Amino acid sequence: MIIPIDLALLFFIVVIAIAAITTKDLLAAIVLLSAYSFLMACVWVEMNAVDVGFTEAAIGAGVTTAFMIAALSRTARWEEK
Amino acid sequence: MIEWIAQHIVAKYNFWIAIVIMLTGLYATVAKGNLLKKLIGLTIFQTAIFLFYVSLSDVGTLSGLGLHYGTAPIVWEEGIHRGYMYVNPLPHVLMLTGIVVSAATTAVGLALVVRLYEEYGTLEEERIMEKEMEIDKRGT
Amino acid sequence: MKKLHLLPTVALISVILLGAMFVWVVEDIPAFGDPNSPPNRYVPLPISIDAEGLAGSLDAGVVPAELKTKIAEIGYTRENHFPSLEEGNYKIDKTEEGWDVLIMKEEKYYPGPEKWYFIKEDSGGKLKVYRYSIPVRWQDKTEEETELPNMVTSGLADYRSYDTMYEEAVIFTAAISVIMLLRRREKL
Amino acid sequence: MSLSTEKRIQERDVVIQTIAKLMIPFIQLFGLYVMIGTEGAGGGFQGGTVLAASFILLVVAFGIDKGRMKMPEGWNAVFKSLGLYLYAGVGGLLCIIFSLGKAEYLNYCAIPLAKIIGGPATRGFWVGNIVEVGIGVTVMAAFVSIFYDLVRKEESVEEGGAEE
Amino acid sequence: MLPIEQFPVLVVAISLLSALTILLAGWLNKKSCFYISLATITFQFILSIFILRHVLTVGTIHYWLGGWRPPWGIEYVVDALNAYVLIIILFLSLLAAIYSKRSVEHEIDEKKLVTFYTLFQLLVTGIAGVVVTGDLFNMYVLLEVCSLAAYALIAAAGGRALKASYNYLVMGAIGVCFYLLGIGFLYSVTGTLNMGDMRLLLPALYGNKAVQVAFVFILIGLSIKCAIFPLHTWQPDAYTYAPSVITVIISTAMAKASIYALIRVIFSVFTVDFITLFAPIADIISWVAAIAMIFGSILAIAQFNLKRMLAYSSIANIGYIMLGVGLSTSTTLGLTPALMHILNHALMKGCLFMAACGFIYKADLRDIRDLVGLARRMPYTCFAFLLAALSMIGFPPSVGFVTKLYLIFAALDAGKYIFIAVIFFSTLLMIVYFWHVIEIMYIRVEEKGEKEIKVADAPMSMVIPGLVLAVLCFIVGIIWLIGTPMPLMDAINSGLGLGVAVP
Repeated sequence: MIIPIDLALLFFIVVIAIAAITTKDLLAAIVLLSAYSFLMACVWVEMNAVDVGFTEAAIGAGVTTAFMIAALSRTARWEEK
Repeated sequence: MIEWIAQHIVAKYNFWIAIVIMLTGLYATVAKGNLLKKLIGLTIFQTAIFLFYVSLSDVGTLSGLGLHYGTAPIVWEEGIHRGYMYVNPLPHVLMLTGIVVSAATTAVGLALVVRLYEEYGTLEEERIMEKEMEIDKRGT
Repeated sequence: MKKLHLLPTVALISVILLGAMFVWVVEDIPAFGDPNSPPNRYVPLPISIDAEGLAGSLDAGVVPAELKTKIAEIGYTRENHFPSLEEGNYKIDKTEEGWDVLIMKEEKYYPGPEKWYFIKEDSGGKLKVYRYSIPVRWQDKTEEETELPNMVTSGLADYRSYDTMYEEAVIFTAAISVIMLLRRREKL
Repeated sequence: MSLSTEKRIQERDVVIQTIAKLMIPFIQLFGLYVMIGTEGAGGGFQGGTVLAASFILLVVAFGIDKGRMKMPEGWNAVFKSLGLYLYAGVGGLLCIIFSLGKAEYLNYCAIPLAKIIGGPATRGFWVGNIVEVGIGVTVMAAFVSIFYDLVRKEESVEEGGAEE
Repeated sequence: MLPIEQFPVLVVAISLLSALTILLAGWLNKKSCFYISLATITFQFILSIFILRHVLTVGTIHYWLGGWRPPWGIEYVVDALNAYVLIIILFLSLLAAIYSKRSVEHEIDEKKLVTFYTLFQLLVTGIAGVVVTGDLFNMYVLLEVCSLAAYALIAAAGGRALKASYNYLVMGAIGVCFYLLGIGFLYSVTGTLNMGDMRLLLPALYGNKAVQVAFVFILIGLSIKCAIFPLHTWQPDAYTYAPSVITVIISTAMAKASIYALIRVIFSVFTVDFITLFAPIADIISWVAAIAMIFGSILAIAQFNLKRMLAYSSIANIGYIMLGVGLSTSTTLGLTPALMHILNHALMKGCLFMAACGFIYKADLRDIRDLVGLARRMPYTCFAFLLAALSMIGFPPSVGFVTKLYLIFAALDAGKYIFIAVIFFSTLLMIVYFWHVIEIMYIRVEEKGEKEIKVADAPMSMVIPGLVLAVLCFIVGIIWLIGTPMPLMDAINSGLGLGVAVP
């Protein structure tokens, strides 16, 4: 693994995770979650966990996001408060 | 002190970052009032645990710098001759299972969220509790 | 209502407690990336005896009786369904760092020696005994036993295939749950 | 909201529909490659998810009705069960019954093929093809079914009002 | 005839295959779902009897799945504890399956029947799987199978059940995540996932902080699953609003499976030495259990909804089991009281919930105050309720009495007399709330005239399981008192390294 890349990715992951839970716009939160999952997949590929990275990119960043947006299309987009 | 930092903070930075993400996710899961937000927090929490597991499996971080290089656990004769080491495949296997389980939990949670929205017309926990109280009052 | 205002406080308290727990535990977590840590290669057994005179017998291919009893004391015996060090059951390979003890496998369809224990002389003149961790076995044998190059595939679908089966059951359950919760048609 | 109504679908961009038409066969081919190819990374989960993603793209581009035309839900139920049957039923019971109770559950060495082409090859063949395809089919069908159910809303209108 | 070693895996695998079959068969004919499910669970129950007999006569069953030996692959270990809990769980599931026929027709939309039975069978699969496995990660996966099925089944009732199910989902997911994290810590220091192997490796690492933290995490995670006192918040709602048969199976079989998991991890992986020498866990567990016993009973008194009252009573009873676990390290009785109460509570609470759901089925009576004079209208259901309630209070020679007796013995033996007072006080509270219900049902007279009262009991398929359980409450109580199953208890205790029981 290459440490500078690893650190940069992990830093972005933390930032995106915090952004995803603080934003009031749920659509934005879901897209940020997708980005979070994708960066996580990058970290794992870079840690030589190729299969896990692949699965996370497909399931975490892909399908789960699709599920969440589908569910959001039937509910409310904005968080109160 | 510097030695402690080098041993336990620098060499284990994955663990620290996993903790930070995990606690963020846990906080969101417990404290947020929005039902969908809770699920987002839950996903973050689960992913952080997977990060912890995958970090365990890796070979060739700071402690082995210059001595060992990890390679993906796919048989690769040439790489082994060049001094690469396979990383540990067991946590990968476990986490593949974990990722799919987490996606399944999220899916069931989303289905419940959709049903709750159809039932109560809101995703805020407070509103739902208010409406439940109203129903209770009307009932008695 | 009051309960809901409490929730962020409860969350903060639990987060702080958990954080403190994690900070406390960090000293004993093996360093990440250590190729010799218990999950990755060697599981240390609580055995250490004086190496004097024993190295010779290990070189000759015999595990000393003292070591055998120590290993049996831990519980690695035939009764516990772990291979024991009986005569003719094992053989010893000398490597640069120590001695590999190979034991005949008990799997019905693949008899043959596999790495089990690793004995090493440390700087204090003591013999330390290790057990090889799971991935070592997978890495060594996956080609021979399953002819699959990808260890994750062989681990997922063969060594731990039972997990995978129930994990499919989990996803099946999720799909059926969503059908039950959201689908309103007569047909499936 | 938007995914299910007919009107919106016609208003959608031609570019998206054309690109989706172009991409979907390749995505599916890639999914099958990931599922069955044993050389590199990948396996049943990833392949199944990629296949499911192709159907999700179909729904996103053309709407739920077209998606249901291409992948009916009845098939989904059969596929879901079939994948697990392949894994748990055939794989397991073949092992136990053909060895008359001597072999363990999921011990692929015991299936009759092993006597002809040898144990490791059987394991490799069984794990690499049949088990992975079983996993992939289940995962694909389950994800597609979950997505369809989460997207669809028109059902209650069709049947004349929601139940309850 | 298959060798008996194959049975533990068949118990789980056939259940899974049957769930798939139900889905496909239900497509053709909806009526067949129930019969396939019933046949499968009966078959599983028969297998579990053989397993128990084999374990007691021959010895522990070790089964290597896929033919891979323990640390490399997954192992099933069935000893006396597994077999005992397995038989309880499958017996209760069988009765719940019989009970489900009419109650599901009444409560669940006909369109959802097929998926309901599929999920029901998956729930049984998960529960049985948790009990037979010998691998920590496998237990996680199977816990997820049964939890996911349970979330959906609770939500099947619609309305308020949706919120209850959502809360359960969030709490349950957090609990399972903690469990996973605990396994991660254990794996990081021992490098194995097999329970037997870990038990051998852990003694050298008891001082290791990672092991201690792992213990705490696993304890918290599984406590959420079993609804032990401070982490019980999901439980009353879930039990109250779930469909009847699901309340029955979750409150008996699934709760017992979670408690089994907890006992297995505490005593089989970490062993008695760890919880006595390196952490005062046993005392903490006993005190938490004592608080749960009082707290659950007090809240149960405050309830007007019968199912909710029983749900809080469940919290108190889980407290009884945990008190048995907490005291087990310091008495010669060992785990006997806790193990007894696992069976006893399953019998009593199964019967009580069946009766309570019978009232809802027949007359839509949820409120305790509406039950006036019900004993004349629904005599059999009320009789079952009466027997189980008497048993819960501790009327000799019922099972509740036996539990309390043995807990008092254990507390005396351990020298912790305060818990005797707690048991008495909790019993007193139990008498208050159960007597309240019985008094309304049996003694208070309905205001309507005598003429209007007609005997209209719930259908046979719903009354008989309840009556069977109610009668068993007393028969099993006598069997406990005679001491017939003591060899089984001794086998379990010695298997877990606890004191040998005295009669």
